[in-house]
Amino acid sequence: MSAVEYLDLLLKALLLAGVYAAMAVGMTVVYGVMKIVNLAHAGFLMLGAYFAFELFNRFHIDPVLGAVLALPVFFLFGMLVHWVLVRWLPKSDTPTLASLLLMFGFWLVLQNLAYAKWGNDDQSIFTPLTLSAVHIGDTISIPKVNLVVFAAAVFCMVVLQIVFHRSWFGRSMRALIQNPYGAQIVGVDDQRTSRLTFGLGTAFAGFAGALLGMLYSFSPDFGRPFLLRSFVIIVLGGLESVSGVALGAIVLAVLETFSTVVPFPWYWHGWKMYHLPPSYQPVVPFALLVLVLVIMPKGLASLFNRKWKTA
Amino acid sequence: MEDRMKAPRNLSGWLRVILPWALLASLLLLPAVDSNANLMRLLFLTAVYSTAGLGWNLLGGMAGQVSFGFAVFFGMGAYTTALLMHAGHSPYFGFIGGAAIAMLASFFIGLPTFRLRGPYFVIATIGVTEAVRVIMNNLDITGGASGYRISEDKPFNPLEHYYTAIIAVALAVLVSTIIANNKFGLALRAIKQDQDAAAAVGVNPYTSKLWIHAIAAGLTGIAGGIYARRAGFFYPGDVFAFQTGINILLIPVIGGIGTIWGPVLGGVIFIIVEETISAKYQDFHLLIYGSLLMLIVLVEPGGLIQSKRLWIMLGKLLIGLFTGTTWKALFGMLRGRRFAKAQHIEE
Amino acid sequence: MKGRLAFVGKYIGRSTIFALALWGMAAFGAGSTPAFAADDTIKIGVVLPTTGSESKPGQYQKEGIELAIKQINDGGGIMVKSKGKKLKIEEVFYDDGTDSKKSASLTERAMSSDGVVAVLGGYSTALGTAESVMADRYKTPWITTGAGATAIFAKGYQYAFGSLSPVALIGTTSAEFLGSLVDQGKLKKGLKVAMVVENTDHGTDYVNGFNEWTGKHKGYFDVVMNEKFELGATDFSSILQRVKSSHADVFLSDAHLPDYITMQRQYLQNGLHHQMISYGARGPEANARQALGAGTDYIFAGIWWSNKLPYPQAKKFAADYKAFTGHDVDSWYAAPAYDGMRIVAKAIEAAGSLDKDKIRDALKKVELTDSVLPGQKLKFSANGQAEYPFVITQNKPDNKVDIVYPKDAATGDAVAPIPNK
Amino acid sequence: MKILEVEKLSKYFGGVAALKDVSFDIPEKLICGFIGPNGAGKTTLFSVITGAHSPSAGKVHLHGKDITGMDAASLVKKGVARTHQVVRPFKAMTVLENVQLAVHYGRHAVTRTHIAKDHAMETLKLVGLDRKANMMASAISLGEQKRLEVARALATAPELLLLDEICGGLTGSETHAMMELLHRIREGGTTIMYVEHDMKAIMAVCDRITVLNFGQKLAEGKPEDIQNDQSVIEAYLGKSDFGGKKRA
Repeated sequence: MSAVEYLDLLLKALLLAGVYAAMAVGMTVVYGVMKIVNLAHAGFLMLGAYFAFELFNRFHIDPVLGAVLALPVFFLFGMLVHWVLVRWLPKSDTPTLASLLLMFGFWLVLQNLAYAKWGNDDQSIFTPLTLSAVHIGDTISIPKVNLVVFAAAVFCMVVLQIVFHRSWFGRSMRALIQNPYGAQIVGVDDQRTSRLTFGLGTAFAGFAGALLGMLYSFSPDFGRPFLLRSFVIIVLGGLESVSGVALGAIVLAVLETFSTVVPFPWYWHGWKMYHLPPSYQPVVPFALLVLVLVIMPKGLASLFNRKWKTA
Repeated sequence: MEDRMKAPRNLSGWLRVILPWALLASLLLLPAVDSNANLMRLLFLTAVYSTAGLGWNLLGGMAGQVSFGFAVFFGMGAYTTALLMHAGHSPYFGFIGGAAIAMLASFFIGLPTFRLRGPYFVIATIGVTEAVRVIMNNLDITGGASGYRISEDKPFNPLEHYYTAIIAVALAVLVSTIIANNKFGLALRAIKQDQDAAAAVGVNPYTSKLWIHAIAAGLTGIAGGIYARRAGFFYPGDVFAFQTGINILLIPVIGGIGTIWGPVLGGVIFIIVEETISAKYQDFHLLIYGSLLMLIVLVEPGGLIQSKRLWIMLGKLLIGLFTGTTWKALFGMLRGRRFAKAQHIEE
Repeated sequence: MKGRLAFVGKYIGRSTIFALALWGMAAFGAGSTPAFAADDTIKIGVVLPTTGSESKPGQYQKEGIELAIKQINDGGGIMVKSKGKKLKIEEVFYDDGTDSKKSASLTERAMSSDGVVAVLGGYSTALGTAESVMADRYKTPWITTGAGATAIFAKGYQYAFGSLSPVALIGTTSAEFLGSLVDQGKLKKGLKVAMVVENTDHGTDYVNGFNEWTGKHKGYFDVVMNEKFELGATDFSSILQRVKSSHADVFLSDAHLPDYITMQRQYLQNGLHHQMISYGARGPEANARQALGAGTDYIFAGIWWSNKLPYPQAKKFAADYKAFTGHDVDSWYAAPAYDGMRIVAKAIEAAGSLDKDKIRDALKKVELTDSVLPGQKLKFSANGQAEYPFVITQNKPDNKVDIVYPKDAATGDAVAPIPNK
Repeated sequence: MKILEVEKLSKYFGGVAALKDVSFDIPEKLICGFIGPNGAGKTTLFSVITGAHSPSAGKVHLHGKDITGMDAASLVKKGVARTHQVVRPFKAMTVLENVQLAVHYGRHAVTRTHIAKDHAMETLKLVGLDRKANMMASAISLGEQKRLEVARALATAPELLLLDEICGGLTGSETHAMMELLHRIREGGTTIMYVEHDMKAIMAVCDRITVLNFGQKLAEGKPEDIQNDQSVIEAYLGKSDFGGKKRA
């Protein structure tokens, strides 16, 4: 393949990374503050996609706008979920059996409700934008949707950063992430902060879900492949770091995209260059995960001497 | 907690220990009374799932390490058994081989993750299921996504499968009991509560987890092998499916995490639910399991086997059995044409 | 009462519950076996997914079978010599929820405990294969109406039959079709072909079928790329990039519906264009057209049946189906199921008894002469699988679909090469 | 005869030095006290020796063998056990089981359950918890939990026992009982390193006292010498009245 084609792929990978980041960031903040591995995250992604889908079909609201609308709606939804379920969980500094099973159970319920509401055929959001692309030369063609989605994702990440650093809520969240006990001593209401955090996490899941819904066709069990990717990304990012997530997203996206096109030498009746068969592509995220766990458990962040707590 | 057996002091104590075993043993005699194919099938499935569930329970219940990845061991057991039988070995050798491979696999997951604190293990278990399924889908020697078929020359004998499964459960229960009642079990419970404190009295959490994970994997592998041999055909999208891992996890959670007989009860309930409720309301089986999970976590963390309500109810039922009055009622209830009808379509 | 409860509490440990439950289960297991049916009906088991990911096709096939049963029963039923009278058919339906464990388990239950003389069903190769094991195990005829993979019938089963033409034929027919276009001069000889298929039996058979034809007819095609992909993958940009750089003239894929939609979407987004495109048996589905609009125009597909077939019996079937279910028969799924049931009925009549072996022998011989399927004849070949030609359809603008091959069934001309907008 | 030697031990958290070049050695069968104002590095010293933290620099030798940065579990096998400042009993186990576990996995690695149970009972007698043996560890009082903590450490049959503030939050009589216990332990031939805020207690029980301040060794010697040591008095007067700390 020619250099230009590689460039084309690289661009696509970076655009993909944008969505990946938006998708994983919600999970990071929830884990950071509450030490809960939110398996229901996948369910929220799926609901986000359907949310945009419904808005688009019923009221012809552009899915991008739909995604933005998803933020407040899912924020409230998340707080509700926290109030009804999550707050009863025992506190712990590592993920507990109870929290895992609870969130997982909730994911199952979400899936089933979606199934009851929308059936299991694959829906997708078809806008004029969907099929058009920006062409540079005759090899490079960037789908417009991906551009829009990327822009939206980056925008929201920036907003999140501002929330983190400028707002009282952001400060207390960071406090809780860095030192739960200390934070409570200086008077951070951790129940309240947890509730808000869970809301925030859910909001971002819904938002990302809506964006993903513009890129892929979706059904009630839409979330799982993305859940796994989110895991890989947050582990890459060191679990509690937003900037780490951005980094992790890029690494994953690039690796996924190039894994099947870059030939590598392999011994099979003599040394030859081989491609990774595309059918093995879904293994890449997991392989990456294991690699990171073995080499640098603290995530990419550990490459830098100062640990990237949410900052 | 029932996960340790106090030396029985009185009649009641002895009953608690002996009765379950006696009834389990009596299942071996059941076919003599009634060997109806459907019943054999259901009890076989119950036994297989309970075995896997008991395996999960050793890790999840005793050592407190949640794994969503037991499908991997189930599948490994299935494939290893199949391949060994294909190579002309006895199925029973196959089961052992399956257990061995499953144990080996468990180390690959455990070694990198158990050393770390935090969610790494559970994340890895979810990842590994997906990864292994995809790899098996593409592996030619095992027929890839097209699956693998076991063909035995001798005619199919449901009873043999049935007995194998029942014995497997007995084995699993035995293993659980032994572990729960020696120092290892004690150490696992300590790790579950406070890893550092456990280390401070000389328990090595890392190796302990590795070993219990391996034992659990082994039992699940055996279950997989037994299942595969009877099914005759299986493929990665089935034995390695995420859902399979979930089912294995549901069983002890429903029955009673960390208890010895809980997973067995869980297996029974699970199969009954599968066969009746979720067969009748397929569209809601995720909902059923999801809410069951949440309910148990929030209301009955001990699982049904430790739920006072349930067992007072059954106590009442027992009186009936003793006085013999409710046999009819009971069977009237269970011999429900309801269940049979569920499958028919009314014209 | 209180006292007695205490007594129970004192003597029976919690752990005993499990045992009770086990026995409860025993009772339930025994209970769930319906009392053996009075033999004034013929019991036919039907195992299909009406929930889960394959629920749609499963539903259509169920309807097809039930339509056939209704028509037979309205005609008084099947004449069974041994009973000396006409018997009605009673369907015993099982939903396997698209779970192969259940498919097998329920098929087993039907054959072992519920006294059926034959079992129909098994949509999608995976579920079908799981069920096929039971046929010989319980010496009960089993007719799959939805599993077309050759592998099932390569095992020398004596009781397994299939009313679906082998998947490999899709590949062959597609090749034939393209070949005919070459002969007409619409396409040039020596077409470079890129194939990207799902990594299942279905995909493999498709490729084999295609290669078989190209092997026999040299010079028509030159396969420049042959890759497999994992079903349910989300991002095809890299594999499509390689299709692009392979500079193929024809793009052939074989995929399930979601993958078809995702891949075709990214295909268009990446500005790819080929002289012909196909996604194997996929193409005309309504979901896809609604998801991609004009994006699916001119895609051709090899399918088992189409409501466009000009045969009178096919038209009648379409009409009856609409009357029976209230919706159009807009996909191929129902037809093979419908004929599958009819040929079983015919076999029972020929066997003149409800003996499973006799029915099996009859199935091997019997032939359905008024079949609604392409070729208008349904017959099981030696290995138990039916063989009849496929129809090639092509999507046309404004949600139109035409049969473009074979000629005798064609309703429109093939557009080739695909115009580049 | 020295049991433990510590050479130039240092521990930095970020830039801050919690321990700076601390060196000392522990003679066998003595009770050695470690005192010093808050943040003097006492607890850090313990956690570095018992492998909870790895030192930034320096070495720790047990019987002349290097044990620097060895993990807690293996240290127990070598005969070094510790208690935690904040008690951490296994709440879902009985008092007996708590101790029994320690016997199983302690230096002698007893396997047979009933033998372990007997050892555990003896230990419980020693600390005076034998009557509560079959109660859940969550059900006993703080004082008893502190003694359970000691019993658990003791049950691993250590040669060197590190006790961290075992008197914190105890009543006078409980403290007294604890001191009795320490003496009995030493008579059993176990060497004790003992960190405590409670001056009275430590002065009463220790054979030797080491004073830490700002992560450095300030003074070392018999209790009475320490009491009269100028630098020590200054170090304390800076913070609070000598000895009165925590008692008022």
